[in-house]
Amino acid sequence: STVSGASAQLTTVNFVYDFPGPDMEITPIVAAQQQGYFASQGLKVNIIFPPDTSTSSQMLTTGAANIGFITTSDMAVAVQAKAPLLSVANYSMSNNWGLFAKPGSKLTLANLKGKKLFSWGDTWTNAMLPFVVKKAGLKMSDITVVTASNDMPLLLAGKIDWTTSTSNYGVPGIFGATGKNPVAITGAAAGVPNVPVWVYATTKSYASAHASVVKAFLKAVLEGTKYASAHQSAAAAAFTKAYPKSGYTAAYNKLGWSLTVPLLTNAKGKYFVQTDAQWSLLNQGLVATKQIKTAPTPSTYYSNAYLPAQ
Amino acid sequence: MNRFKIFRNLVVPVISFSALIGLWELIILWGHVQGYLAPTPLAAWEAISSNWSTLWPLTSWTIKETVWGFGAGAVIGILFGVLMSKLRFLQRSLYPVLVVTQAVPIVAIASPLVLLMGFNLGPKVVIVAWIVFFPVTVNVLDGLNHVDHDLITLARVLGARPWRTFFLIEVPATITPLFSGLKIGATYAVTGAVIGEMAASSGQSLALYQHTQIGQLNSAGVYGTTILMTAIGMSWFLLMITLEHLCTPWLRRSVARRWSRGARTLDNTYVVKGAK
Amino acid sequence: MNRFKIFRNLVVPVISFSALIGLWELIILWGHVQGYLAPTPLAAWEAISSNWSTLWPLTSWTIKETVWGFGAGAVIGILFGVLMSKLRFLQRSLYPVLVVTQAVPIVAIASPLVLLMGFNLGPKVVIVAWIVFFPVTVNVLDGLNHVDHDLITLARVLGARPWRTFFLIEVPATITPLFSGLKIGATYAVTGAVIGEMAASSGQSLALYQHTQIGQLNSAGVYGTTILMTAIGMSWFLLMITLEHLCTPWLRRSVARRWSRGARTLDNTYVVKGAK
Amino acid sequence: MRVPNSELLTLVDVTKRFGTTQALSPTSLSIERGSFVSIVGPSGCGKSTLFNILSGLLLPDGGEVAVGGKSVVGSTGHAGYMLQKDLLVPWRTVLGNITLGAALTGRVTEEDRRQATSFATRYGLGDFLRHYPGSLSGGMRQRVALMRTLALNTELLLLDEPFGALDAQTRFEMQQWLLSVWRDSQRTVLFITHDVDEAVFLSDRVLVMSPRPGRIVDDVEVAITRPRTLATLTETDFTTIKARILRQLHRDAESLS
Amino acid sequence: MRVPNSELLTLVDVTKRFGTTQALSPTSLSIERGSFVSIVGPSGCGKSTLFNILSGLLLPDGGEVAVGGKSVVGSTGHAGYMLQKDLLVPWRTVLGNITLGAALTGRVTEEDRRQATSFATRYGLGDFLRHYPGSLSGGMRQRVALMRTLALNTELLLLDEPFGALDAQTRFEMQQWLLSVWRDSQRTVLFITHDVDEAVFLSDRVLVMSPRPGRIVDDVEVAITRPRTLATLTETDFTTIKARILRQLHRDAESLS
Ligand SMILES: Nc1ncnc2c1ncn2[C@@H]1O[C@H](COP(=O)(O)OP(=O)(O)OP(=O)(O)O)[C@@H](O)[C@H]1O
Ligand SMILES: Nc1ncnc2c1ncn2[C@@H]1O[C@H](COP(=O)(O)OP(=O)(O)OP(=O)(O)O)[C@@H](O)[C@H]1O
Ligand SMILES: [Mg+2]
Ligand SMILES: [Mg+2]
Repeated sequence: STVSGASAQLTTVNFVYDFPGPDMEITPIVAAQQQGYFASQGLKVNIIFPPDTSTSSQMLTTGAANIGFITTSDMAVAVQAKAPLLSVANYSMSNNWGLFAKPGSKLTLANLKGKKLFSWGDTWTNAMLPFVVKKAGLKMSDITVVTASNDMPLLLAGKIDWTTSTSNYGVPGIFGATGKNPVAITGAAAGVPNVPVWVYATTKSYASAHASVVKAFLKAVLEGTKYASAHQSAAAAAFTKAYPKSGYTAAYNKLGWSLTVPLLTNAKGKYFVQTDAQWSLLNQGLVATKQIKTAPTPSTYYSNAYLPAQ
Repeated sequence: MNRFKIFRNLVVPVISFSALIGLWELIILWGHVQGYLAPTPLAAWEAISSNWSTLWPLTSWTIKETVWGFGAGAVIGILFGVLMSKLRFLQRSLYPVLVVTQAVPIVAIASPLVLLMGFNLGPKVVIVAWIVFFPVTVNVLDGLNHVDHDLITLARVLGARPWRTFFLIEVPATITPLFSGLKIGATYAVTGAVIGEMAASSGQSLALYQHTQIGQLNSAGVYGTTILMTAIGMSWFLLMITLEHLCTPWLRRSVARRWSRGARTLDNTYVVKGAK
Repeated sequence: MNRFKIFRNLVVPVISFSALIGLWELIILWGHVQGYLAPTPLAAWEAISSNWSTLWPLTSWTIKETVWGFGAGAVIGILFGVLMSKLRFLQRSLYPVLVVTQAVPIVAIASPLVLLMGFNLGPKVVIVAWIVFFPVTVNVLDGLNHVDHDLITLARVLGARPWRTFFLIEVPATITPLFSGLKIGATYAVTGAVIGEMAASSGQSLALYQHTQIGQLNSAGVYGTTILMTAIGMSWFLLMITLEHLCTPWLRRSVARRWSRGARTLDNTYVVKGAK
Repeated sequence: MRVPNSELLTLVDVTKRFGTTQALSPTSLSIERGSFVSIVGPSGCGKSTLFNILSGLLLPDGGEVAVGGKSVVGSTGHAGYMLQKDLLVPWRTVLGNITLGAALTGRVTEEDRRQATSFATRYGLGDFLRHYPGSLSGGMRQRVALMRTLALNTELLLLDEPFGALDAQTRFEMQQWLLSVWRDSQRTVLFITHDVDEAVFLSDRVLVMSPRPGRIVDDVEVAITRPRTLATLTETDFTTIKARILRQLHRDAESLS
Repeated sequence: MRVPNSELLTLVDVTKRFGTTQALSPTSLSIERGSFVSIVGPSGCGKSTLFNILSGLLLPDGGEVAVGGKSVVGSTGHAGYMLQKDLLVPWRTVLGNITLGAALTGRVTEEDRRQATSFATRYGLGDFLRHYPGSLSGGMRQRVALMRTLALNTELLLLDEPFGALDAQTRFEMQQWLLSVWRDSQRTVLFITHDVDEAVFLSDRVLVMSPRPGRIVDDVEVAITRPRTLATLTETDFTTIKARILRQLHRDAESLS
């Protein structure tokens, strides 16, 4: 079917993001849309935003959305709650999560004791914080965890010592506010397992009933991702243009996206590919923090069967 | 005298607000407060005016939410009030339930609502209505229950038809408490809309805009947005005051206007000459 | 008769709540609603009872927030009400400002408050007080402004000392509106505390617990927490009703109790025999 | 004194009880067309209850009520009933209040408004047609309330202590006015009052009721020529009648020092 | 009639205006110790204004007020003043209401309570000391209000239409009661009323005031022996005095039909 003549025949896919508003991690989807990759796969993709950072998985199960972008820990928790979710592709391939402090601060893991750490109160941060504390040789009771609706003002006002974030958000955020790079401890340095942070997920029933749609979607997203990686400035500008009221500056979007690109491929330069290891590492973290009771076999979480050839 | 009162009632609030804004400016200046912590009034104003093209669609969206939510809340509130005053068993069984609905932290049920109703107008309207209906119900119920019973007897004596007593006696007697309820509801309507927007905005909303401004350390934007939200609420409040004035001429005038109820039915032949 | 009334006033609400819970159970059962979307009432109850050791400290923390916030709100509300009724210019200049404070979406100022006051009791107390004080002020002011002027004249005729009129005449005359204000404030106090907790909490709080439960798709926990929050609000409400009953014996009794005001000063010599 | 032409109202053995309270003992009575009859009696003796039955607001427990020969038990509309409080509706103008009866039963016609205007003009309220009641004095309000009752165009008027709330001077003026209205409009008036002077001054006949359970214990003809003036109040004819009524009213209190 | 021993209250040229309203023309007056004096006059003629000045609530624009020879202009506490409404405080018991004056000025002493109890017992409210006013009848409330005024132990009592709200029967009983209180307590009473019968029945002397600007236009001695009974109301002596007062009151209305 041709793109022009048959818009009526496009299959509609509702894609739910993991955050209540748009930000630069959605750049590949925007790129796929603008470059017509979805349309040429016969898809019409609606991007929707959830009420809060924890509801995307519920929206998938209710059918409010068909395919979603969620953190791997949300994925695991949902499966534990008997929500029939299936992860169909990794978004990023490594763990860039960690601690961020004001530029120029003398904070390290060595003087972590007694410090105030910011958390969004989400499953991911809950799972990761104990690893950091353990690496510092402390117990959770040695630090104060603060949860609030926003971290940056608190950090800059000195109300908290560390905030938690991923490098592609934490660095441009603090750079934008201060003009300097933050003090950061991420990934292995922070003691956290190398678990990818985000995945594309759908429900098992949708995946089996609409296997071709899922495949077509991932194919278009792959093209979008590759395009946005190759044309970083243009892609970031396209995002800014698509969501002018997002509240983020063009500079933030550009820097954030450029920091995201290196995370998208594995050591072999491949996109999307999931492994058993990443899910069992995650299981360990979640069981240790009592966020899930039992650790399912990794294969219950994911399938690489829908991945496009690359 | 009357002129003086109007003047006083308008000017005094203006003066107190100016004083408040002046105080705010001084605190920022003297306290050497950093721009990312709190803006000056001028900065907050500029954050509104210079982003007006962005803010206006968001604002109008919020207004739309309050229009529907306030409307629904008012209608439901009046309905509940009327039904409960007419059916005693409903009053006894429903009233405690309604009190409990208000004790439920609305922020806590926003998410379930979104799951149920999606991201568009739905959940915001429900939340606004949830907040607005209660004071309206309580006031209408109280009002109807306290209509001078002798007036009802009078209507019976005059041989009133069913419903006539309600519309000609009970409704006008309840206008003042009704508007008290509506004014309270109006004050809180925007709070409801903002809670709804925080819970669910499909991409764009004042609340989300503010959220990102907080993230961006743009305190001027944050305060500016708050001012905008407050302004919407105050507009509703002022609208209710105006409507109340228009609906209750007998409380302020001694002679009916030509076009008002009662005078309207007055044939020209009978228009009196000497009426002051 | 009186027995019957008490019975009715207690039993009817119990029946309507049972009906509500029954309806809830049926909807979940017949609608085949998945447990991670919405729980049955029983599941919500179990989510409270089986986690009570976790929930109790959080609940008591929230209660503490409302104690301080409600207390501060009530005191400030009464103070504003009294001052504004005594000083007319304050009434005229402050009243519009107070109305505006209520039109400010409280959710929007929670973040600045946290920035200012930190993560502990401070901002929650301020938010609760912010919500509570307004209905108290409005009702106290209205009450004081409507104290039968003849009673004040009477006090003057009887040669009252300064302040005596206030405490012996004006205060008792304002008790009913005061409690109306307190009851409204009580209903909304927990909403304020939860908004405060959502905006920032260090360590643990009911709102944060609920947030985590949402993240874990534990709908029973989410609803259970909401029920707990509502229960705190309702307890405040019921406490106010009880206090009001105790403070206004003359509205329900025809003869004073031995220990109550007036009767207390009655020397045994004069205790009457025939009093019914 | 005018000559009555015929009977307008007939009561036969009308009774009423509220729970255990016998409000009205069996009462029989007939009222001539065009007469002015007052009823006096201690508080709670059943005067208002009687009016409520006459107007159809209350069903009697037993007995018969007929107006113009037709039974009217439990039906309304055959009598204009004015309660003690003036009960003007504050949101309707004077005109609107006078035509309230029409508004409550159907449409306010051109004819209704014409009649209301002519009433108001005749009785000194022509300049106040478009005024709200809030700006009227007590006497003016009572006049509007009475015009509203007149506007129902019923032959029988029941007035329950209409002047109880007025001060002595205004009350005297209103009494004069009521008499002139009665003369003009040829209605039959039943009038409840606590003031014996007022009852005797206004009436052709005064009915005295006993304390609860109420019944009529005396029926006093007032054979004093009209028009009556202030001087009437202290004439011997007048004081004789007043003394008789007072004695009936205060039977139990007779022995007071 | 009792023989007055001496002057208690003296007014010389007392005047009062509110803005452009002359409420009280220059008024001079003296009242004998132990006498019962009524004041009648049309509404708005300044009766309450006069009382307000006597009690010290209002400052006169000019003139002198003396009680027992001492000037009391603008000071309170020398007169017990009872307003038309009974104004019982609903949250205090009967005992608490009678002792309200003491509570407002200082501590309620044992003696205050003893006196209040003896008042209440003497005047038939002994069983109601611990009752709240809400459960009392209109007559009982008026009695409590009067006891509160008596409990101030002032020689001069100012009563402003105390029985205006009561029905005829209760009113008559209260009049009897007031006379007995007055006899027992040897106070001097100034009594405002709209009811000429009441004024004449109760008083040694009736002062008649003219319409605004109010002044005293007649001062009528009531030389009728006490105790007076119901029959007094229709005796010739009584009606003669009443006629004189009515004529003064209704001067303008004299020509009415
Ligand atoms: N709806 C009612 N229910 C119960 N009792 C009633 C009702 N209406 C009147 N009563 C009682 O019936 C008796 C007669 O009342 P009614 O109002 O007819 O007296 P009244 O002569 O008009 O007294 P008043 O002069 O005070 O107006 C009273 O004892 C009253 O309490
Ligand atoms: N505080 C006041 N301010 C202005 N005018 C007043 C005030 N008090 C009384 N007046 C006016 O003074 C006049 C006399 O009033 P006053 O109350 O003394 O009359 P009154 O004889 O007691 O009348 P009534 O019999 O109706 O009680 C009236 O015209 C009244 O309107
Ligand atoms: Mg009656
Ligand atoms: Mg007066």
